[in-house]
Amino acid sequence: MIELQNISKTFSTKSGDVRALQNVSLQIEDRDIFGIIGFSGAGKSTLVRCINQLEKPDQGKVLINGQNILSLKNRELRKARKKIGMIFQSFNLMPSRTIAQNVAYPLKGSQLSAQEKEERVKSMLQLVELEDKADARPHQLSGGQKQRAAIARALVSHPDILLCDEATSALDPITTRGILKLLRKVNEELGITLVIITHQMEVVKEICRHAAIMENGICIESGETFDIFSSPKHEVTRRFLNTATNLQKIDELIEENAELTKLSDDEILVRLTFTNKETTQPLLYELTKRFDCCVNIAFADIEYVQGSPIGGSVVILKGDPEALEKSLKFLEESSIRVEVLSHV
Amino acid sequence: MIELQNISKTFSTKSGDVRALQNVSLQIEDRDIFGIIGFSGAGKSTLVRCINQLEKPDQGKVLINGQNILSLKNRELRKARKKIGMIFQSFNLMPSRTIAQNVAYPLKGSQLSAQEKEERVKSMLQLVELEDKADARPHQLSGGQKQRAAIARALVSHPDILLCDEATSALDPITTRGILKLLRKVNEELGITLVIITHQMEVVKEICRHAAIMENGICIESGETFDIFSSPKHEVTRRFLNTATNLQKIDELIEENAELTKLSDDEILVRLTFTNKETTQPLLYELTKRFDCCVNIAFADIEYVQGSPIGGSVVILKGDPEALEKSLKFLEESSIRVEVLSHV
Amino acid sequence: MSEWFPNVQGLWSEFITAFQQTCIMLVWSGSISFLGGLILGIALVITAPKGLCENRTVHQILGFVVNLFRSIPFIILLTWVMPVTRLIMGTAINLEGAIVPLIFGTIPFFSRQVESALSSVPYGLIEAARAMGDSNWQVIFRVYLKESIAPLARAVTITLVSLLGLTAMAGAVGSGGLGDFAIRYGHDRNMQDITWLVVISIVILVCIIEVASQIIIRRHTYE
Amino acid sequence: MSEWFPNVQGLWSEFITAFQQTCIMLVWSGSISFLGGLILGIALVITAPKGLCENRTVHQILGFVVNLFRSIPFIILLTWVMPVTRLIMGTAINLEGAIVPLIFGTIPFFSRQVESALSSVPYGLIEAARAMGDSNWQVIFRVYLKESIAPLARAVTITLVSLLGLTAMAGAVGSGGLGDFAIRYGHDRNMQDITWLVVISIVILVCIIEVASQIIIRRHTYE
Amino acid sequence: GCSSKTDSSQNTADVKSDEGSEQSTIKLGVTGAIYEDIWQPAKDKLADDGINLKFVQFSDFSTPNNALNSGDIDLNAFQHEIYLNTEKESQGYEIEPIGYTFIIPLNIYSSKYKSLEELPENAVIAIPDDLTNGGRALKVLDEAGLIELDENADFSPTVKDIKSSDKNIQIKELKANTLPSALPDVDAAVITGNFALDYGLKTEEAIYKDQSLDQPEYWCLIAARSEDLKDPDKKAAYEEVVEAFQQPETEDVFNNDFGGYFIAEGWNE
Ligand SMILES: Nc1ncnc2c1ncn2[C@@H]1O[C@H](COP(=O)(O)OP(=O)(O)OP(=O)(O)O)[C@@H](O)[C@H]1O
Ligand SMILES: Nc1ncnc2c1ncn2[C@@H]1O[C@H](COP(=O)(O)OP(=O)(O)OP(=O)(O)O)[C@@H](O)[C@H]1O
Ligand SMILES: [Mg+2]
Ligand SMILES: [Mg+2]
Repeated sequence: MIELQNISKTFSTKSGDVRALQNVSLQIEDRDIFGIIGFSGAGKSTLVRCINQLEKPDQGKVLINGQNILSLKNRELRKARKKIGMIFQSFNLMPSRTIAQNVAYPLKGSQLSAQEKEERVKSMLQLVELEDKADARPHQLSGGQKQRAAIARALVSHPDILLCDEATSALDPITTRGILKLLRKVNEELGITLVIITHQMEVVKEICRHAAIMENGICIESGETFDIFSSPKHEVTRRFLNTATNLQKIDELIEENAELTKLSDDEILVRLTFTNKETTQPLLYELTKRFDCCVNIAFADIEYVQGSPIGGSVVILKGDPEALEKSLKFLEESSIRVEVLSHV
Repeated sequence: MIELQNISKTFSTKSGDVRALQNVSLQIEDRDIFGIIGFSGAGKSTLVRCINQLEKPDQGKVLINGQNILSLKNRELRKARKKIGMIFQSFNLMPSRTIAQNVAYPLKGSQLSAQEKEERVKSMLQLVELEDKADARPHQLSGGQKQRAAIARALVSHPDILLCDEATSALDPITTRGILKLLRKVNEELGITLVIITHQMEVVKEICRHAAIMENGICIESGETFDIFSSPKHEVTRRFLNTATNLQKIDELIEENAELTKLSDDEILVRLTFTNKETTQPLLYELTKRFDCCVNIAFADIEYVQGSPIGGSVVILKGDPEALEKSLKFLEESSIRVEVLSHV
Repeated sequence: MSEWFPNVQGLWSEFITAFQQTCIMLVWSGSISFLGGLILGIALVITAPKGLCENRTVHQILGFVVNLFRSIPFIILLTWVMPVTRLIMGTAINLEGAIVPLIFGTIPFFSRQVESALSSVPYGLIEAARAMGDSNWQVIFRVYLKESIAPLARAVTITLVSLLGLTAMAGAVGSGGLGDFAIRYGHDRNMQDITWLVVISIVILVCIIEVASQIIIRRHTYE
Repeated sequence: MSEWFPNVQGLWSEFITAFQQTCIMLVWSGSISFLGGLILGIALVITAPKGLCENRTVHQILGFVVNLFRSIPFIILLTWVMPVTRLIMGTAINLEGAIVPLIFGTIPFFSRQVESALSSVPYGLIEAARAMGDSNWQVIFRVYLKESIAPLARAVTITLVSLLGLTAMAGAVGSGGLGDFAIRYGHDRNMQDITWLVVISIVILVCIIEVASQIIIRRHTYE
Repeated sequence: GCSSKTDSSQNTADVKSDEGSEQSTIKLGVTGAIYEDIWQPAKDKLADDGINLKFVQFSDFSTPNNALNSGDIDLNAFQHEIYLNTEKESQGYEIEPIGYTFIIPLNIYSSKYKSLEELPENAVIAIPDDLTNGGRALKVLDEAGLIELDENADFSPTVKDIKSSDKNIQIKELKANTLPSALPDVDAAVITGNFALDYGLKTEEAIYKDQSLDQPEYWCLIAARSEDLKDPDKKAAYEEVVEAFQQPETEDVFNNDFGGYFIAEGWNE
């Protein structure tokens, strides 16, 4: 278990102090996949760098399996670090080594035989689809290839903890999927704890069990991913999640007074959002069936996560005033969040 | 207009030649926003670097407004380059300069007065929300802040063409939205042609009017974004687009034999995808109304683009065999692609 | 004082003169060599393979000339450049006479140091500047030089200290200076106190140079 | 031949001896100084502010010692280290006697060059290595040294050429060598052909060193 | 005229020659701090006569002649005739001697042995490596019976001219000013008097004393440009310099300060 307790970190610069972290506390369970999201400059990288002591916090404790890593001797710290893999935001591959050598880097001093090492490296390169670049140097790689090499390097030594600082930002979505699958696999099979900084909400949705949201050096919210996604507590969190669906697009369209939002007299525009795990009834069917209300979907983003729908839709309801009223009432009772966006 | 004609580029390395570009031809209209997507290592960066001659193609022509940029004298090339802004995948900010000085860099030698320059820089920094980092040096910035500084630097001189190599990959989604808005604004107001390499399908959907898809150094498809999104011709394109919706997730769930896909006798699982611009009828309503078929949405990703729905949904249809049959027939006639994924 | 430094009192004014001579040599030949070496170093870098104005022939010729001048033992160089010195300075001896050979001895050295310093500038920055339409001159001034201030400061320090070493040999043409003073009195006449005095004052000079360069380096190191 | 080089024939065997002596001095004092300078340079870098084993006191002491030795004019250094030389080599003259002062003269110079070369390694790489659990020793060998091969090759070249210059002065203790040969015959006796012969052979030596280093640099430049 | 005799004439260092006909500067090239001491009486005397004698220190033997020939200096005083002739011959200098100064004995010293006889077989003897003193040192060794030089050798013999040596003497050439420091490393060394003096080697300690002090070829001399000597004014001034040097006060300096290591020779010629 990784426990961050009241971590603070301030950078002094000529133009004043930058309070990068302010009293951040987090708990990351063993074998968890923990996502950290937040605005650019919120302090995510700094936080993660505190875990392996690349950044010395001004205040607070970092406990890994109950051991305060800040009070470790050099030697013990090195040992601890060998069990913590890291994928850097800027890759930090060694320019003088080939990709294979870069990936083999952390294996130095391990118990493995030369042949085992070679095989391990080879299989890692295969996993990130870089076999053909084994003998290339980092400067000969594209951005995404560099990132994949960095991923391979971080995984090759089978660490207990893997810190990923935007590990898929330079990858195309298909490769990203592959990498995420790989990460989930190492998490499940090798029991590696993953701490993932990401800007991609898909990534969080896809693999993170827990997540934390940061803003201005403060951790404003953390908890189970599903809870955060279904019922965000904080305004910033909500804004982040909104970017992951297209349900907010309607606001823009309304603002722009787009064709779609020009409703006739008997229509209303409604945004429906699922808020808890239980909703599985075919709601729209009921509306039509019960109240003879015509439902036209303008935007929808619905997904089943662990058997429950998440997301929602923006629909145009059409019918006589009474039917509309009843429909809205019915929806509200079904523990669905209903927002009437416009009616004439 | 930017015309790339039969561009080829091969890198010779110790472990063999890397054919980064093979006979790529593209046309990018003035004032267009042109997206380039593709696998990591497909040659996107190399292609874009050919436009401003950072990479000399082995073969082919690069015409900008009819002028072959490959045959320009040094002096003219410099002049041409001053009109082409570029955001690098690795930012390339000058470490010795403050952020304000970095942003002011391209203004050297311009006609502007010192005060005008200062104002221009200030307003650019405001646009990318880095006013408070004006006096910081690049190494004091977070990844996303560096990227925003690079964006400000590329825009400050009001170029005619802006080449963006993954210009928003290090940004959180909210900031990304802001930047995309900014890019669209400069495109509309200043008439800047944008060439955008991106891995984020949202970005393409959001602002690109045209797009090209690359694979292994070949441009496998290009055209209007809507056309590509609604009816991808190439298998790779389809796979890319699929990543942008959740409609493909059902395949995985079926494979995993998830709860959701365990259907009762009177249910079928169907994927519906919109294929052309005309479909605006409230289809699901019709199904319920006409055939008394109960529709439950498992996944949905529907969006209105230029007044037409794009995307689709995965639904569970429930009803007696006849109703189901009629429903499917009705859907097929509505120029919707219908895939029956499973029935008992 | 006079017990530990028996000879210093009698030679104090000569010591002061020697100190001034060293300073004059350092300042003059230092600053001229700085310019010359910078130009030559830049020329070496930009004509190198993959450089801004790649030119194999020019690069090799420049490299050879630098090597040639570095290959001539300084004592011999001193005599060889005498005609040139006379042409430029009117005389080949004294302080004036020493400055020209010192420059000839220092420029090739410094140009190699500059070459080394400029080579540490990441290629991406050069590319960025070129993409922004910078001319070669602008790339040199706005990127190469600006981004390598720290290594250049190191290069200048190393070169100045080496130049200080050369001035000791320039005594051959009657330039005077601390090194020559130390050799003439401290070494040849076995006045250990004089040697120490000189070494201490050179150490102080060197430390001043070093501290100044450290300040510059610290200011211009960004990571 | 004998028209252009009237004195060469008579002195050929001495020239050969001188050449061998130079090579011996270069190899011995070069390789020992390489080791010593490398160690000292590494020590300077890792004890520097923000270094691996930041230690202000040690850093300043080392820096001072380096400056001190760089401040002593070589001719004086030659005599000063004689007791040490005798202790180590048994004699303070001849080739054996020259090697110790040459080392004392070269190590401080090279260590500054090494300091400069290692400082060009990006900080991110050091961080990456530390994050992977490398010990300080491993960081030194696997990152600092490995990633600065190109600038180190430059440093070695500059140092070897400077060492070549020092060997000319080491003639004072009877070490022989090309530089001394040139000074004694070419310069003192005005046998211009000898001077040329020596300069040409030194140029060839320098060019060989230079070419070798260029090859290493090209192999180890990645961008 | 008279007024210049007050303050400025006292200050001998920086007086420029164009300050009236009575005040002129003569630049004298020398090689070593010691010269300033032995020339001090002459300098004082010349100052009284309105001549400012300015020393230019060279640390190398070939530059003073070059500088003299090209007019950078007016006189030099550091060499003996043999060296001057060699230089004139090889470089085509047009300079000539105008008076003698002194001779410094080259004695043989040893830190290991008390006499020449004790020198072992294969003994290593160090001599100065410069032309001026090296050849003379060999002659001293010849004279001492340690080696035998070829009779046909130049006046300035080199190691190559050694025909034979009793004890198979090995000659080691070192820079003259490092000889005293290197004495422990060799069996014996021929050391120039001035260095011997400063490194505390007394004449009495020498295991062999230079006997050839009467050979004019080895007397140090003052040299001037031949062309200058055609100018009567200059010639007169230079002769005044020679005269000023060859005075008893200079000899006092030789004897009092330099313990007999400098011997006045040829002053009457
Ligand atoms: N070395 C430094 N000196 C000064 N300020 C710094 C330094 N490193 C980071 N900062 C500041 O600390 C804050 C947090 O930086 P951090 O890199 O942790 O952000 P982040 O959340 O990772 O952002 P991004 O998503 O853009 O990578 C930023 O405002 C940044 O400018
Ligand atoms: N300097 C180089 N030397 C050798 N090969 C290179 C070089 N630069 C690029 N390549 C190769 O060319 C191919 C295309 O690279 P490019 O950078 O254009 O890819 P990309 O499409 O931008 O990828 P990414 O999305 O990962 O940035 C890659 O396989 C890469 O390894
Ligand atoms: Mg970050
Ligand atoms: Mg790329």
